[in-house]
Amino acid sequence: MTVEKMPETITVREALRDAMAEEMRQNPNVFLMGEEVAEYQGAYKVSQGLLEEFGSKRVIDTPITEAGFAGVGVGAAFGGLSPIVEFMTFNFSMQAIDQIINSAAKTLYMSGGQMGCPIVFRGPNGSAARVGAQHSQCFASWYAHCPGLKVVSPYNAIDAKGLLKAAIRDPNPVVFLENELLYGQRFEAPPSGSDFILPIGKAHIERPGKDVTLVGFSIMVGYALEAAEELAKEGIDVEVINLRSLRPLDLETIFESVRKTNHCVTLEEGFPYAGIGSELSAQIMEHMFDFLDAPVLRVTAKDVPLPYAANLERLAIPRSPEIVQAVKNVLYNA
Amino acid sequence: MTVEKMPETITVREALRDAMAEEMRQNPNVFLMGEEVAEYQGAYKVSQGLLEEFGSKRVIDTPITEAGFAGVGVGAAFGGLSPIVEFMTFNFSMQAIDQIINSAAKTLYMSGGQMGCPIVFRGPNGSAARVGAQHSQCFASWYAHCPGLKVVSPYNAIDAKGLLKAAIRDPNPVVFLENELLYGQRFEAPPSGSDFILPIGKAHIERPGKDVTLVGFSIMVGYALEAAEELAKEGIDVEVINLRSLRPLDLETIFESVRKTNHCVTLEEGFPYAGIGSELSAQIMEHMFDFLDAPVLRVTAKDVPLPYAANLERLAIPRSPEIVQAVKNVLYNA
Amino acid sequence: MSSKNLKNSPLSPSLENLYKAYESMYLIRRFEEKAGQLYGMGFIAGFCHLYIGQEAVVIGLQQAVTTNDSIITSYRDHGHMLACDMSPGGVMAELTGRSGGYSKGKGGSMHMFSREKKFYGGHGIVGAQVPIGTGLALAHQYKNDNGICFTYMGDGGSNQGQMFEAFNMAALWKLPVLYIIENNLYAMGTSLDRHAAVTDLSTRGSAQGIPGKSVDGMDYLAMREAALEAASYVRSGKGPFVLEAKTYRYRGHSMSDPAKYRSKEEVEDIKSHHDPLSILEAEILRQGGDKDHLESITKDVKKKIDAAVEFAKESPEPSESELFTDILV
Amino acid sequence: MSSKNLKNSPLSPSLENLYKAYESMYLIRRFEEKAGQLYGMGFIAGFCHLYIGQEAVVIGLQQAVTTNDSIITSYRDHGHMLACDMSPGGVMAELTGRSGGYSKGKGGSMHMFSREKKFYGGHGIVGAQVPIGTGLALAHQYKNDNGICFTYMGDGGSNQGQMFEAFNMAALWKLPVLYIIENNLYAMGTSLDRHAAVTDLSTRGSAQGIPGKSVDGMDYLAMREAALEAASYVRSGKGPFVLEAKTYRYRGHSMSDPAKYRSKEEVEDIKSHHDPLSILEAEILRQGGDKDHLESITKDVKKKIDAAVEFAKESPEPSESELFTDILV
Ligand SMILES: Cc1ncc(C[n+]2csc(CCOP(=O)(O)OP(=O)(O)O)c2C)c(N)n1
Ligand SMILES: Cc1ncc(C[n+]2csc(CCOP(=O)(O)OP(=O)(O)O)c2C)c(N)n1
Ligand SMILES: [Mg+2]
Ligand SMILES: [Mg+2]
Repeated sequence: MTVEKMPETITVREALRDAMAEEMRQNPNVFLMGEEVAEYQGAYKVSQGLLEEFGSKRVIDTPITEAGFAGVGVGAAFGGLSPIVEFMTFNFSMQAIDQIINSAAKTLYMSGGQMGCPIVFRGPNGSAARVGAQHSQCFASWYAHCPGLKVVSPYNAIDAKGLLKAAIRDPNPVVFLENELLYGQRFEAPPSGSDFILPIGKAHIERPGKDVTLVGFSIMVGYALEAAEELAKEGIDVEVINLRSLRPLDLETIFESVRKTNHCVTLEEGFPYAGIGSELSAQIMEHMFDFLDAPVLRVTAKDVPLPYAANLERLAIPRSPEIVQAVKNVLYNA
Repeated sequence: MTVEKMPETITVREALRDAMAEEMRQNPNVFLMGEEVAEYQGAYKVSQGLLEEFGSKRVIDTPITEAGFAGVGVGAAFGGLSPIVEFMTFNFSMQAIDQIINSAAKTLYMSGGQMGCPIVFRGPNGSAARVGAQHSQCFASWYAHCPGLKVVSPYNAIDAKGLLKAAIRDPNPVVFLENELLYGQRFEAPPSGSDFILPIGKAHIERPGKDVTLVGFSIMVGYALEAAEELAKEGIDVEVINLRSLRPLDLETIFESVRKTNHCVTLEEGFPYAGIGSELSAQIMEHMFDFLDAPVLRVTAKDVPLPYAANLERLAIPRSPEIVQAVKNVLYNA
Repeated sequence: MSSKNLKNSPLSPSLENLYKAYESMYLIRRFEEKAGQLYGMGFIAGFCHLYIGQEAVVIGLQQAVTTNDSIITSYRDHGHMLACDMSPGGVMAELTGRSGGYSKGKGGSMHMFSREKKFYGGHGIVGAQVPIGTGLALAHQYKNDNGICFTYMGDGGSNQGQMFEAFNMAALWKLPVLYIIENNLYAMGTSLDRHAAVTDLSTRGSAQGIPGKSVDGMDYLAMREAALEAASYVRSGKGPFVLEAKTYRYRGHSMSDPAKYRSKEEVEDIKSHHDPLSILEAEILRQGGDKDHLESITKDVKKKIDAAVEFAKESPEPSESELFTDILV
Repeated sequence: MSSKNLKNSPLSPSLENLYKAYESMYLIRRFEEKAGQLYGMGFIAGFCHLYIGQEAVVIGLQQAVTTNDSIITSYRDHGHMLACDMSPGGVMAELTGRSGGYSKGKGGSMHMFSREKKFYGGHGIVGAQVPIGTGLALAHQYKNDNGICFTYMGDGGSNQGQMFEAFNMAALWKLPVLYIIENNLYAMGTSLDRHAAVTDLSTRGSAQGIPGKSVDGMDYLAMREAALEAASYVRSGKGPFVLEAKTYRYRGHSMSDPAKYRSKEEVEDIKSHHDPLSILEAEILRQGGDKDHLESITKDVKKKIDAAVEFAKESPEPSESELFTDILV
């Protein structure tokens, strides 16, 4: 009997916390603000321990005033600090979206390059479990639509830590879209040491394969990997690309994959119309037309506000069986 | 010498005003609210004469509080009225977007069908002239992304009147995206009489053609027609589709056109990433793959916040020469 | 804020009224306890915000509601729905996500409505219901139907900018809206003094010239009196009014909150000395009410709630076709 | 609000100071007149909001600004930039959309910035600069640099919800921010009493416990005194303060507004009896100042502005490659 060394694991929640803690240790101008981030340790406990370590000057509980505190964050960033602004969920960022787009994203351009805005807006995005239509929207495509932002969405603990650290160091406004259901999931731990970061703008091939390309981000990467396992049993070799960044989009990695597989399915939890999948499909079509053996297919949430009822919610949000089916459709056009 | 009867013309501004006036005459529950809509007659004079005819109960000047008055509109709609809420421009709707999406669009679903919200949010969208990045965004794809809304964008006076009347009568929340540069343009007058409406969800073929399909909305339809004229000189026969509605999207009309032309270019003034063009391209690709002789091309604004400088602004926003070039590219793959 | 001086005033309610109020408050209490249990058993999921401890607020206010009035509140809404006479079974079935629920199971705890009872939700976004309620008031004024809108919010919600924007329009246009701030001292885990620079929430409308008053929200009689006064002010055409009801929630913010930010003592003190049901019971007995009658009320209520639970468990899930209905009218 | 009793107070400024203030105010006046002309000639396009009539406000406040302070305002920003000592040529070249402008021509009238002068814009969205200014104040406090942030807004902007949200945080956290409401009586075409339920804007922070004061914004001396007092309050660590400057804009809201919503008489009355330059000139003469010296000041200013105009016309358009720069750092 050989003793196997199990890889160390941590949760996404811990990875995010560690990323913030490390960056706060390195840069005194980094601070965290948002609802319940301090004394409560985060509504979803992502900021566990930060108040204790960094004190109330750097871990700040805000009133429930998203427009206000997002704008305060933008001002602090203009003033030379590096704020991390947590939205309890990104649904509430709609109240603040004018500050994110008009103030944070556009000001560098409007100032001819003078007014950089080094800020991270982070929090859970998309659907959680049974929280209904107002608390479940995916804002990936809205934010990715807008120049002046970087938009990042991690899947596992390595992503979470490496990308959040990169986002905090980035001199630009970064929208960082997490997923509540992933917070508690364990993954292989990121390399230790505070030097580990992942580059924003690079996708990651989670699983190489030759028959079909699955491109997704956040929790859909997990479902894609599940689907790939399932499809492997039937002899279908799936390549799974974890986008990691939505803006800028790593088209080269996607194109290279499609050049090889000639089939592609995009994955997201957001609404279909003008989603990330629409952009991917349009790009792949425009640039890989001759490499495609079948049209790109999009797996998305259904085009409905998210219902509360358990059975309807299951139907509304795509999971691995739907991905398996889409892969079969794209391969056999069935 | 024969006396030709010139068709009567009106401006888009007048068409919009007439639409509101007629609907307000017919339905006492229709009212207009927004900044400067009453005494000033509209920041862009769209509500000219309405205060005089309908009085201050039905034509209401609001403070500059978009979140507040959009929410007031939603409440009034829940309470049985049919508000028309004017945003001075749709850029300012970002302050109110939570009310538009979370309250107006989702509540019918969340109430199991009880709480219809018959409201129209209207105003100029996209770029005007030299007003810079914060005042020039196109929100077509953001709104079209979201189920529970209808999204409409007229081009000429017939559209403006027929669609706005339809929007006001519609029992659903309608986002009605106008264009400031079109307000003063003259077009053939709509049929007189208050019965004229255009169905939401139907596109219109502005110019039939057999070589290539141009699909756009709002001001881009005009540039498309210009480009079509230009291309006709070179023997290229262009079909121009005026989308009119962005949600629901009239895919059938588009598909039918592509089946015939086998080439398609999409047009919009918005940012490229996850734009309306992305959705069109993805849809056409998915459903018309075998009919396409070349990938769909997208003509969009450049992926930059809109610059103020005259020369840069010209480069940022697509006009007919860029469309002409795109058509040539799609036809010859050059 | 004692209601002592009211006890013998012409405004003072009949014993009958007190019994009825007790029944309504107990109905909410019992309903919420059961909802908590069903949540624990997995019948209810997602967010679920219980109203236990705050019953006197909505039942006190309900005394001032007349036929055409409308009611709107946040996600902590079960109490308000029951106060509006919505059926406990329909509410509970919504919590369990069943087709018999007020939203056919598609809304859940935070999103329920009844046009019939003029209850306009149930809104999940903090603050959003305030402009909406103001718009309902605009509709009352526009239709001249004598209705006023009761617009509820929490202490945390009363920092929201859209509230001040709505206040300004309500004051400018003299809209018939009564704003009720249910100040339960916490916004999730953040105590009042940590989220609001001014903690006397009756002054929330001062920059818009809206008068306000604070009242003991644990005392039904005080609530009722303040409600009648405030509503009659609003109904008289003078414009909006802000009523701060000082209250307390016994449970965590939602079912997933262990509420460690408050001491056991703080909670126990309220429960023993300020419980709205106990206060009302004592008042009833003081006025010569009958303990047995109260007991029979609680028995009846329990039965009603049991029936509601039964209904909520038995009601079928919505049919799958419901996924694609109600997106547009 | 008369500054009479100040005239001989220790706070009272030197004649030198008055000359300097006159120069600064005249610089703004002349700059704006020229900007108006260039607009008419087609050199400037889009939105262009002139500051004529309000000069005493920003120049009075500037007397209280010290090295580390930051300034932020709305789109009616030319006056503030000149007050911050930004170069008239750089500002004018931005108006003409040229590469020599503060934003290389990419921002335009509403979007100009100077990190060097700690001028943080120039913001086109009504109200947006208020939380941003509050965040600048947070940065001052965080860095403990003794700076305070001067955050300007209009009367119309002072209804914005995000302002109240920012007020609450500023008051809770005692941020060093001085809020200045430039009440010029109109928000575009809507007069103060039609857009604000309470027209005494010094009370805007009352629901957040922020003290306030109103001051005659046409009177440099009064403005200066109020500014010094308010800034020293804020600088002392007591938290935010609201200063309402009652003022007037002579021109339309922007170049495209004929301003028909006000009577000629109203405008003429202000121009003849409350013009900030005339008031200051009279004061200078009263204090024994020299008319010739004032004339030489105006001559110098005219030259400066002519040079600025020259620069703004001559400066080349941005190079086409600029289209794709400055999107990200
Ligand atoms: C705009 C917005 N931000 C944040 C949340 C998350 N959230 C829900 S309830 C709540 C606390 C509200 O407290 P309060 O207004 O005092 O009402 P209470 O829960 O005490 O009844 C928060 C932060 C939300 N739903 N909406
Ligand atoms: C959120 C938003 N809504 C509307 C506008 C259009 N707008 C620009 S300035 C203005 C009036 C502002 O008036 P006030 O705050 O009094 O400032 P003033 O122009 O008098 O300096 C309006 C409505 C805007 N820029 N932003
Ligand atoms: Mg509370
Ligand atoms: Mg003004």
